[in-house]
Amino acid sequence: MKQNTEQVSRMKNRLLLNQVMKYTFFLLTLVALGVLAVLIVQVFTQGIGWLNWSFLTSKLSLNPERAGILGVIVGTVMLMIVVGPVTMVLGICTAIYLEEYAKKSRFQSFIQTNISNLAGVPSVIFGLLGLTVFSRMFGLGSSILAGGLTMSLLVLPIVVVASQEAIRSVPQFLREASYGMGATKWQTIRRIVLPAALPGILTGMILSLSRAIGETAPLVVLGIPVLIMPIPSSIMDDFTALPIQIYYWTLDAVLTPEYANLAAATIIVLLIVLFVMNSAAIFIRNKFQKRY
Amino acid sequence: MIRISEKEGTAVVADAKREIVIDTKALNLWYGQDQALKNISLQMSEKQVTAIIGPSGCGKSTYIKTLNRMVEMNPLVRINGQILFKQRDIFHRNYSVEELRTQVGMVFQKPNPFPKSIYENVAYGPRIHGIRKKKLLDEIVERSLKNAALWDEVKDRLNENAYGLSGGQQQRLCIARTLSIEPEVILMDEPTSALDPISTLKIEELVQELKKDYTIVIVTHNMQQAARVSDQTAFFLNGEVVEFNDTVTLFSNPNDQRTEDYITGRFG
Amino acid sequence: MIRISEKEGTAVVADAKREIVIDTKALNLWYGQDQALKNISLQMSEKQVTAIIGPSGCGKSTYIKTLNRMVEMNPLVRINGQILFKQRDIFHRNYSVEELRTQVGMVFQKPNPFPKSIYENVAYGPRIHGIRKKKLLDEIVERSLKNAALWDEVKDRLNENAYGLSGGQQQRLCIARTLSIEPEVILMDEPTSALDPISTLKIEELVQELKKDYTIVIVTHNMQQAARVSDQTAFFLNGEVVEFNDTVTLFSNPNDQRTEDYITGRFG
Amino acid sequence: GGGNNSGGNAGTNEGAQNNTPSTGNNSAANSEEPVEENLSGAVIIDGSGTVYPLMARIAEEYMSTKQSGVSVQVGRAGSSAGFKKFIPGELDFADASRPIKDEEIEQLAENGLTMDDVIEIKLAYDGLTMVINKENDWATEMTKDEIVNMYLSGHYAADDVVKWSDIRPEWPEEEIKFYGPNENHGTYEFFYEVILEKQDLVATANLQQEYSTLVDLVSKDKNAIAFFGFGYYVSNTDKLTAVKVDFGNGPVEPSLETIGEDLAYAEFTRPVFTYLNGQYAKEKPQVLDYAYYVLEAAPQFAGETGFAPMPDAILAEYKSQLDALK
Amino acid sequence: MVNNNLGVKEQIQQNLQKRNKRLMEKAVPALLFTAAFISVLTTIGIVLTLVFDTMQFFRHVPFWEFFTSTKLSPLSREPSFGILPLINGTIISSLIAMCVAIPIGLTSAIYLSEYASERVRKLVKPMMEVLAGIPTIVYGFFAYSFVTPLLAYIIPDLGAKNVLSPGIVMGIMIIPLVASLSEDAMSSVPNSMREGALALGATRLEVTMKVIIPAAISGIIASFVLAVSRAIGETMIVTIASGSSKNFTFDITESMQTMTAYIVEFTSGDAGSGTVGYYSLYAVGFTLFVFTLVMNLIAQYISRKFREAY
Ligand SMILES: Nc1ncnc2c1ncn2[C@@H]1O[C@H](COP(=O)(O)OP(=O)(O)OP(=O)(O)O)[C@@H](O)[C@H]1O
Ligand SMILES: Nc1ncnc2c1ncn2[C@@H]1O[C@H](COP(=O)(O)OP(=O)(O)OP(=O)(O)O)[C@@H](O)[C@H]1O
Ligand SMILES: [Mg+2]
Ligand SMILES: [Mg+2]
Ligand SMILES: O=P([O-])([O-])[O-]
Repeated sequence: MKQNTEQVSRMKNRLLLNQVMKYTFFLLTLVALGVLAVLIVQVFTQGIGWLNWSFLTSKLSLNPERAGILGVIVGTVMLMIVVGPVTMVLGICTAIYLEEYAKKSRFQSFIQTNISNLAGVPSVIFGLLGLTVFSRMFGLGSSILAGGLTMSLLVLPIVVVASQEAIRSVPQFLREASYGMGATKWQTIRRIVLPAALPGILTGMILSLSRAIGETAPLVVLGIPVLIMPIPSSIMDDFTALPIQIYYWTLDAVLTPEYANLAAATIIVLLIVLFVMNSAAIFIRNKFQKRY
Repeated sequence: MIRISEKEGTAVVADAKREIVIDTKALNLWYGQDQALKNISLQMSEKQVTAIIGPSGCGKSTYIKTLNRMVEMNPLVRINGQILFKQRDIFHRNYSVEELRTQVGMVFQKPNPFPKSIYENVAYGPRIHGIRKKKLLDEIVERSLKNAALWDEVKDRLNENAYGLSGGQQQRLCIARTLSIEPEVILMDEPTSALDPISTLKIEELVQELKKDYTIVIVTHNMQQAARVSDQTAFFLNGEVVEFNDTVTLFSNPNDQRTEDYITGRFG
Repeated sequence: MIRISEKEGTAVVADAKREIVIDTKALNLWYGQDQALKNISLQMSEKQVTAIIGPSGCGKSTYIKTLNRMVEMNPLVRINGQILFKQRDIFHRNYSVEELRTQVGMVFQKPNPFPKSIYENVAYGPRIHGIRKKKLLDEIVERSLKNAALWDEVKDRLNENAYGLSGGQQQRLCIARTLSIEPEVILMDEPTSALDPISTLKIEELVQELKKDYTIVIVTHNMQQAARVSDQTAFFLNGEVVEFNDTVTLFSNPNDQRTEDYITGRFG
Repeated sequence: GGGNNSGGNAGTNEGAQNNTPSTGNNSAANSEEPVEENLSGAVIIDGSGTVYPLMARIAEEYMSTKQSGVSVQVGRAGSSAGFKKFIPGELDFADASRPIKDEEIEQLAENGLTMDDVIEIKLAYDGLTMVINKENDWATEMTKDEIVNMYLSGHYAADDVVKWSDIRPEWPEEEIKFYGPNENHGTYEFFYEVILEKQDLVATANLQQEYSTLVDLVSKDKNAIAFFGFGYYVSNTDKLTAVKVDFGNGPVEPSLETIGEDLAYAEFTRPVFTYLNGQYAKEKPQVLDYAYYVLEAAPQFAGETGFAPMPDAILAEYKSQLDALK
Repeated sequence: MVNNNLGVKEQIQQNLQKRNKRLMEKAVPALLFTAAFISVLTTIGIVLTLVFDTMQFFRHVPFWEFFTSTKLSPLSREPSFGILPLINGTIISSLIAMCVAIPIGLTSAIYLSEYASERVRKLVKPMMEVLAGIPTIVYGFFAYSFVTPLLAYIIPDLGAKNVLSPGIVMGIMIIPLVASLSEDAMSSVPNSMREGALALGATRLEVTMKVIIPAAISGIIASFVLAVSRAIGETMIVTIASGSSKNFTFDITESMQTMTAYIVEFTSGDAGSGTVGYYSLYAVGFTLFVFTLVMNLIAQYISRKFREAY
């Protein structure tokens, strides 16, 4: 464009504005991360003093000095023992069916829509489903089994979608190679597709478990009692889990201020567990990415 | 084990006494509305190499994939006509595709080993067909790799991942994998087009060797390759067989003007 | 408005009296460790068409993208040497890339209109450069589209989405977009390679017309095209300029054996 | 928490029959039973939020020193909510800060349970406490009538927007924020039925489910006033001020010394209860065992959780009722 | 090279004749179908659960009253069930959340997609993922024990329970969702658009504002709609920090109750029996379900249209 002084000064302004906005965007991005930092610092300063061996290994108590979260941890672990296999089986089977058998059919798009809608249903609604169906209709009460089944349905879409993606990314030529050897469809899926998709599936699995570990609302709706002292020993037992304990302690912190510290200490435990799980997921994802 | 000792003359006149292994009769094939194969009739004889040549899009891959019914993985495909494999109609409902494919093995354009160890790649076929014994599997793996001229290069690293091999080695591994279930026929769809010249040469020598035991159908873009390795050659154009003859005759004295134009590089 | 009335003879002997608009001096460019341009020196004169030819990967695109510093979008790129645009060093820190690019426009291989209306596509440039007046914008849009020989085809549908145009029309739209801000130089990187022959012809005629007002640098794979449209031609090979001469001379009487091999189709 | 079904307990009877020798320590208890079994199963308790701190304290002590295999679950849904679950048999004990009502007894009968099967246990005395914000330095002493009138709908203003200055002109001219437990709670009903004599509460009153929320709200609002059990006040003396109530003989501060049937704070004093489902006590040894323990431990923990203990004579009476269940 | 006879061929032939292989091929799809159907059953379960008890509810409470009354006092002697206070609380808390999430999320997306170097992106994106992975109960604790006191310091009038604090924290929680979906939308605009604009002498900002954002707009809007849906369905943060006042008010410094918090309050209080209050739980749940479903469908529709653009 033909140069003139107006053009030149406009150019300066445009460049300046570009620079200014660039730093504005950057700063606003930092805000989000800043909050993350504040949150972590706040929780750690409040809770770290209460986090010690006896806190991890003793039972719950109303007395904050004596309270420990052994039963809470065991409850969470046992909840995951239910959620893990149930979600894994349902999720992978659904994904295989959608990707390998129902490809492009109407039924597939129906289930697909259904799953993506399910993923958007608020967790508290899953709580109502669990309360009505598992707790009352099946008479499972607020047992680990009832909680686990509710949670499984809640995180099912995550596993299905992740597994579908993993299965889809297995190159077609591997399937062809297997069929070319006279393998049947199921043999091909079981021996070629699933092993190749496994890292992706596992990543999805871990992510879904880490979602389940932190979910609170469905358990609150199921009616987990405030104080449970015995350590659960079977999946039919009543239980309490990390997030629900955080909730109750936060709620009662008004009456017993030390409970806020217990909540913070429990949050640290929860965050560490999640951090380890997510690191594992990232590790798996990077280690096994794109091998063909 | 030096297996490729002397190069034999490749141009063998089609041998009328050999048994016909694959007999294609008036085969038509459509992808949806588009006809990709038109009234194909071809015979392939036992322990002979048949080359299929023709310009891009003429239907070579489609035809070769029809021979082991892989083409049907595309739901749009409609077929009529007949293909007899050792006198049996391959489209007959009593003939399962799995059975057909164990007898008609296939090697693809791009080497496609499984993301498993070299050993497991070769053992895959026998395993899915119910062979469990470790000792027998070991023997099959060794023999197949030897027959694919790969054994010496990999015998010390059988448990390494197949993706660590070079492209040419991977392609020979895929051949070994095909050999492991002892098919009658081996289909090869441009098996060397993704390879460097030296690997190509190795594969060509291997084909020469394999034809002692197997009937081979090879698709190739490369006319020199067709001339070098095959006994008979079919020239495809727009889904039709323009000319089918023994290789020497087809290249030295083509019957059809289009064949001549193609082999002299005037199009394609 | 028929602008392309008569075809002029294209082979014009390089005119020493013309001003040199782009002066490349000893330019080197690396992508990380790989050197893509080696010691390039070239002069492009005012209102002349310079063609750049050479086999794939020789650095044509890299060079032309260096002229408007688009190549620096890749963070791996390192450059040394000098390019003077009308005596100013384009790499000088006081010379903003935005200013450079307003004066050195570019048309890409694949037409890349914005997903907006035809009108908005052409008005985009003037708008960002501060032209707000509707009337002035209307004028600019009409003039640019006329100069790009597109006006008659689109004048009744200026508010329709640009993606409704054919490939050739889209490419002329991109040219109109470039013309809208009245650059000095227009860079074209294989502007016709994604187009059909008729659209290609239209663009070639357009280039002939545009060189009355603009200095043009055009990269092409097609030697006939280079011969038809350009005044000077540079032959690139492996990142080097093998030969640079007026087009008639280069094609009729190449100095370098490699140039001759390339233009006679012996490689590339 | 709600939604616990007692069905889960039934199956645990057999486990309780195992006569493994006791490993529990017999602490302060002078139980009549010579050998203690190792019990298991659950004891489900819900109801009064007022009683909750006492009952939870007892439960914890029971689980940590007596029967570690038994899970005693204590909820705090409120007295009325507790009865709603008790009636269809979802609970072993229903805590309450008011006596059971006739209509609730009728509903019990419809579910096949007469009052003969239900044992009413008075656990302790609670003093209904009016609390205000720490910064509120004017309303620290009020007469009973002032309290009643301010909460009465329509007494000061038709729209129930009451100002402190409406009560005493020298008090600030700022709107009073009324708070209290919601209708799930026995405390609400005690306030409504006994103190307001069944006249309507101001419509502007903000009623909450959780006592902790009430504490929180009053502690942050200078103009707030709320009522709840003495226990929730004593654990928050740093955040709240208790109003001294003048029943005619000068202002009385609620405290363990003044709360009781014959003491100075008597007018705002009420017993708190737990109701035991006698049938479950017969079926489930852990329920009966826990009931004995409650009688033994209630006076022991009443003081520290803000209740005045019941006289021993009354508790002895309950014990004989329990013995009759065997 | 002789076929040393290992009997391989024979074994394979025998194996091919076995019937159980065929059976497997038939049984497996049936089993997989069953599993896939569970997800459908879940949806059916949710809908039936909600619909049944909602119908019970509307036997006692007129439809009209439920959706128009601003008075909600489910436990009074003369209870009234107007859902408007809950819808009001839900919308206001979600709006506050959007005021935080949209500007920050969108600018983060712009920064990451258009400005950031590969290295910065590699650093920031995982941190955003961490932010997205923190359980909501932790955010609830954060809102209650940090943000509310902090805000009370700035706004002395602020109630101990208020809708502002959980709204802001919800917004923070949703930032990663907006950022990552918007970034996806923007980075899927073909690079040739950027080049086209840059070649005209546009600055990065001009490219972003006038080309990239308009081209990616439907993807960006879809991310906003999904974010709203997330905010509407969020439970623990509002339950903890916004209290349970059922007043119909627009004052964000006051306590309000959302639909989700109402469900939690009611299940932890009076879920024991078949009262009207108990059924109101399901009527509110059903309303919530419909709200989020509609949002999700809108988002899906928008982003499907968006995908057709190129
Ligand atoms: N999946 C498909 N769907 C529709 N048409 C197809 C499909 N695959 C191939 N075709 C068409 O069938 C014809 C034959 O294709 P085919 O792949 O067999 O050619 P080819 O001879 O193998 O070519 P090339 O040398 O490029 O591999 C072509 O016209 C092609 O467009
Ligand atoms: N982004 C990049 N990163 C690394 N190397 C690159 C990049 N782009 C191009 N190169 C290398 O630089 C050299 C020149 O590439 P360039 O694209 O300029 O070639 P060209 O002459 O335009 O080829 P073509 O005719 O295929 O477009 C090539 O060797 C190429 O591999
Ligand atoms: Mg092919
Ligand atoms: Mg190029
Ligand atoms: O919780 P309450 O004691 O008031 O029923």
